[in-house]
Amino acid sequence: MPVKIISFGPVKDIMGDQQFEVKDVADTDQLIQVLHHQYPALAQTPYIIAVDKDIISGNTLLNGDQVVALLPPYSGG
Amino acid sequence: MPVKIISFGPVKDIMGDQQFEVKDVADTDQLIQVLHHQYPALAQTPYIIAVDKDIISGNTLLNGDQVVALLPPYSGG
Amino acid sequence: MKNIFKQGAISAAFIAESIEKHKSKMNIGGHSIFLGQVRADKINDKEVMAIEYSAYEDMALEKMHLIREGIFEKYELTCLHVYHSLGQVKAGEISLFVFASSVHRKAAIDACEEIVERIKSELPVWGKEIFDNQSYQWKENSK
Amino acid sequence: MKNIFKQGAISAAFIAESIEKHKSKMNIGGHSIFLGQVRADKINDKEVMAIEYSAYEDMALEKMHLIREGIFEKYELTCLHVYHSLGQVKAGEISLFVFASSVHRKAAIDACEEIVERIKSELPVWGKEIFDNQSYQWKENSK
Repeated sequence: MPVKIISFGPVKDIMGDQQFEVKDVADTDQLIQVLHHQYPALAQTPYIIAVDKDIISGNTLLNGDQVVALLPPYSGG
Repeated sequence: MPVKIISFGPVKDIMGDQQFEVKDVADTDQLIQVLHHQYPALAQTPYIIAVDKDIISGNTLLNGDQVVALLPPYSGG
Repeated sequence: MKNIFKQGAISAAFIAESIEKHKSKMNIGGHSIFLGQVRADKINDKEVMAIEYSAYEDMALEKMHLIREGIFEKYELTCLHVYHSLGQVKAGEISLFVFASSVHRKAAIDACEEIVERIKSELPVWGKEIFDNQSYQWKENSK
Repeated sequence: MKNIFKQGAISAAFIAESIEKHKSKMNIGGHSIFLGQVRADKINDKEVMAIEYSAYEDMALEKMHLIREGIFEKYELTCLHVYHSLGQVKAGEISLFVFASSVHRKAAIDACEEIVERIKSELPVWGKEIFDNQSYQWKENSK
């Protein structure tokens, strides 16, 4: 099952505006590896990860159909 | 030299709306005695005293031409 | 000396105008505003309909000037405005408007809070709570 | 879930309207308002002309809902309103409007301050500082 990837702020500058899907990743660590390979600049930018709007604090299983968001440091207000 | 007396809030309710002058008082303690004699209800109401807009903390000499204000607890805002 | 007193309630339109004026101050990052609103408190079955404010104006303005100076020394403010009603202000209407602005939010927020406390405890102003049956009592500020 | 986002700047007229609406809530004694204004910061000789805000809206609204619940549990508020801009807000314009009201002033003041801090640190919102030469940089919130 594919997971949907969305990104914001400076991370979106790196990954581009389009939403896209990644197939065949078992967990977030594996997903990050795939993304860093595709977008080397990601390694230089700080971000945290939310799976279905919940911020994760460690490697998290992806059983598909989830939305994974890459969130750089917030700067609202 | 006479001193001018002004009052506010609940103290004004007791002393009435008019400003008035008191003659022949040497200091604030003496003035208070005169006022309490004239307005016995004053003894039951809390207030502090300002001489020429400065709050006094003890008996203060009155050399005339001053404005003595009787200030009940503030309740602005 | 700046006059802080306004006859009657402080209108939302006046507050909006004050906010609007700060558009041109482009170094401001945060505004902290406090508004005091007259409550229709029920006291012994009578309801407060309005508060009538009076003040020892000369002394209050001098005192406010000193408070301003102290606040500007303590906090890095861009500007500071204070307005207090005199005369009748109906329940639901605004009688105090404190408006502090600064480059970074913390100064404005802390200054605004301190000014409100100092206004309540240091300005010779009195509020007379007028009940719906026309009787009244003198307001007492809670700490 | 309440939407807090507004396209573009928050106008003084909108703020006035919000204040005006609270006239009928006669148990309110104090309002504490925070307004975030876009600064024309100078960074390496370029001046910030505007900030363009974007957000992970769904997540931000869920988070804001939780913040609201936490604040209402902690403070005795009468009401609480929060508005945050999305899209471009020019320097001098307002991008954040927090409005807390309570019977006694302390709750409104403390709640307003806490909400502002939590909005800045917990809401997935990003500000892009757009310079007068059309280049940009991503804003970083100071603590």
